[in-house]
Amino acid sequence: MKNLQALAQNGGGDNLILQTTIRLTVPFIQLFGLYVIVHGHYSPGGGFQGGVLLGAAFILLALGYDLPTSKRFFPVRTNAILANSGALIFTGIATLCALLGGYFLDYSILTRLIPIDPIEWRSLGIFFVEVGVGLGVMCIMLSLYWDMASGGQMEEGL
Amino acid sequence: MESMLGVVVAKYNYWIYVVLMMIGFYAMIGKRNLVKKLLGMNIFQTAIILFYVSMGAKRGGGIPILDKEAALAGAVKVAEVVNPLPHVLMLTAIVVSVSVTGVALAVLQRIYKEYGTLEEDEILDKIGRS
Amino acid sequence: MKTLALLATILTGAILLYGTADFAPWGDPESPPNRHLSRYYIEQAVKETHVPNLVTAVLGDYRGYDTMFELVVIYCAGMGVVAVLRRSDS
Amino acid sequence: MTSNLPLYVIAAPLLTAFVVNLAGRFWRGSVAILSLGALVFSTISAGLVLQQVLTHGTIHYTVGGWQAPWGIELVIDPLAALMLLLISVVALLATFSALASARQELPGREHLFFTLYLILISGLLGLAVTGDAFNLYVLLEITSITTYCLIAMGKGRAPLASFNYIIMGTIGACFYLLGVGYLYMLTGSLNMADIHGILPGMYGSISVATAFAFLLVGVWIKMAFLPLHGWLPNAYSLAPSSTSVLIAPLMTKVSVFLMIRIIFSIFSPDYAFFQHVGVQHLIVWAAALGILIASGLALAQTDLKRMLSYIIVAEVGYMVGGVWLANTTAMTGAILHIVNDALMTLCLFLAASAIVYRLGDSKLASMKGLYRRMPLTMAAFTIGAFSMIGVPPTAGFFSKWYLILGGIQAGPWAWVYVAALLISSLVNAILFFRIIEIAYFQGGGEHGHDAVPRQEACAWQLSPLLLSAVALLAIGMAAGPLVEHLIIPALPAGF
Repeated sequence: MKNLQALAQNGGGDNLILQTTIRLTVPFIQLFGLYVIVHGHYSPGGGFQGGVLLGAAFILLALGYDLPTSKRFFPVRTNAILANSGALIFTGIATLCALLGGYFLDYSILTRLIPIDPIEWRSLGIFFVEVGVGLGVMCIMLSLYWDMASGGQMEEGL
Repeated sequence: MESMLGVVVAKYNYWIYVVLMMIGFYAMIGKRNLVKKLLGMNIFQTAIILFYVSMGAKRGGGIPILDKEAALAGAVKVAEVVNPLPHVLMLTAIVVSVSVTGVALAVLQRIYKEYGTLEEDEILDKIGRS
Repeated sequence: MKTLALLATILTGAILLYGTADFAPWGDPESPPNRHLSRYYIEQAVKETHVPNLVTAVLGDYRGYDTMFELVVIYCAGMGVVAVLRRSDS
Repeated sequence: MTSNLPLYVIAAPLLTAFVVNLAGRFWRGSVAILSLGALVFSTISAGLVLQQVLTHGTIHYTVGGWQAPWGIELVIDPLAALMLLLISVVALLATFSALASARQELPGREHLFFTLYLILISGLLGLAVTGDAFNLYVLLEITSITTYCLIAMGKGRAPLASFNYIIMGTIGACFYLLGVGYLYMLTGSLNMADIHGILPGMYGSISVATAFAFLLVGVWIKMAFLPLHGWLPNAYSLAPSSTSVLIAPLMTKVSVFLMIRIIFSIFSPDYAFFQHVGVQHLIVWAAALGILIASGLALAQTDLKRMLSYIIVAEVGYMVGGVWLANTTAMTGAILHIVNDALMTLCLFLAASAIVYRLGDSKLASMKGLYRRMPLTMAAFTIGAFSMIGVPPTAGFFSKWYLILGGIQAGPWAWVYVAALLISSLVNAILFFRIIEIAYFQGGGEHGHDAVPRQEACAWQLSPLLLSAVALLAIGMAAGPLVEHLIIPALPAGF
């Protein structure tokens, strides 16, 4: 008992069971997150829900281990760049539609790039957009957790 | 009296949402603790989400995910599918509410660093003294 | 202060409840929201977008403009929290 | 197939915001180039859109190619186009100053600041053109969230002011959302024009009245109409100066515009103004009371930015009252006052920002001898102040003139509003002459002219300030043609 308290005080009170469980479940959570994004056309799901799941996987890492570990798996700079690219994918596709001569966000005009059925392009356009949303939401969720848990210091989490 | 009861039963969803919303609204304007205000805000927004989702309900309606072949053939019965629009709107509203909560929590952390407390009265005391 | 807040709350709630007088009862398939726009979405959305999940179809295409700003909202929250809290951002 | 120009106006700052965030991490200089480039593009496009709208009539833009009630529609009528141009011009001018202040106040966080700043501008531009009730809510929240963050980036009490704003702002937005929900429940539609078409059949309904009330209260909280103004003075005066130069001129004016949109595009003037005359009178009287109280509170302030914030609250009363007087003259005055007030507030806040940049604070007491220290800044400040008072050659005089004429035209019940307007002008005169007295006659006298070295604000802050002052004079000189060619066509239909 004394030993455990000393461990906890030194910050070494890591829980082996917890960490192993997280290590095992994180890949499956990520896989499920990807499934939710990709399968949003046919089942409940979509970019936001899947993005939150992907973000939760990294947050779980930060909770079970510590904040630096999650930063090692997902560096801060990569996070910021991916969050911006997620937002840029959405707005970029929207603007691309306008630049190609259609309306803003009119995915069917993208047939001028790759000639497939315009209605199929609508379905595909929604998919691309959802990927952008998922990317953005994942990064923002993790970034929100980092800042909240460490009070902006980014050194140690909860 | 009976008719009053009938009205309440026919529209009980509105009663539930209004009561929930009043709880949140009171917490937002009546409580003196900043975190409680924030929680009240969340209850308020949840009540509105409840209101919207209950608008799209249909007796005997199923989920708004159709069979693609049937839908392309025009064989979908409108009465059997609930209204998808409120769900779409509330997805947006949920995200907005999450964002506002996030920003508010960050601001609260700044306030706590500045004053060492989240009780409004104590903060006002400290401002008044300085 | 607390009494005032309570009064304001009860007043708002009463107005909101009173305002539901002309609403259709719960779950009525013929209420205006279930009749006007939603009928078009249910009948046409799959034909026009080839997406069986109506919520995704409306979210991503018919109301894609909203969804774009929705992503921007959460992006703002993320960047805003970094701007407000984080000191060591390089 | 209409051109995509109106959407490029909104999309340019939005796309640039993300690029600024990425590029600003690697090279600080890119922030200024990119933001200014995007805003110049928006301003030019907005000018072209206005010209197009004035010659060819209202543009209906369907986003995604979906027809009106099914998809989201942007409606660019002359008033919306005017707002587009006004917002982009004010934002462009404010950005010059914000670039300089941000470098001083928020070193190392400029790229984050300007990301939020550009998204805020994009949201305001979007608010001006949207024709969809729910889309308006989303954009309202975008402008709110960015504003919360931009205010909370300040020092000291700024986060507390920001938190109060978060609570009030969320109540406002939620009330608006409730109003939209009630309308959706009654009509089953979210498109403003569609709702406008369905509603007349049920104008007697209590539910419609409830929806109208909640929409209005929601927008009133956002614009700090007097009993609901509690959050504004702290938020605007404690925010970093780089923030307040943008939000002070634009937020309240855009909210007034939204009120006009709600009254005219969702409901109809007949319903809003004339169905219950008592309500109309009550709101005008509330506006008058608001003007008086806010002017009185402004008198009690000892800080320049705080004083200006209370003047903004008073100006909101001018515009709300002007709209609810419900005659053409007052409406002309209200719309002209939206334009003028945005420029006047911009001019005054730019001057305040330049003063803070040099002096470190904006207390009235520390402004002694400022005319010798910063002559050009104070000259521009004086023009802004004269315009705020309503001295004839400046822009402010003409909008007040129209508002007072409208008040007289409305009938004897509106005399309170006219009186409040005149008294508030008098109070403004006292306020600004007090500052001019401190800055011109006090201090530096006993040491001779060389005691205070001449120390003008930097060129980044001075040039937009002088430009806005010149704009105030120019609008004043050209008020007649301006009203005839721009404001009268911009009056909402049905009037």
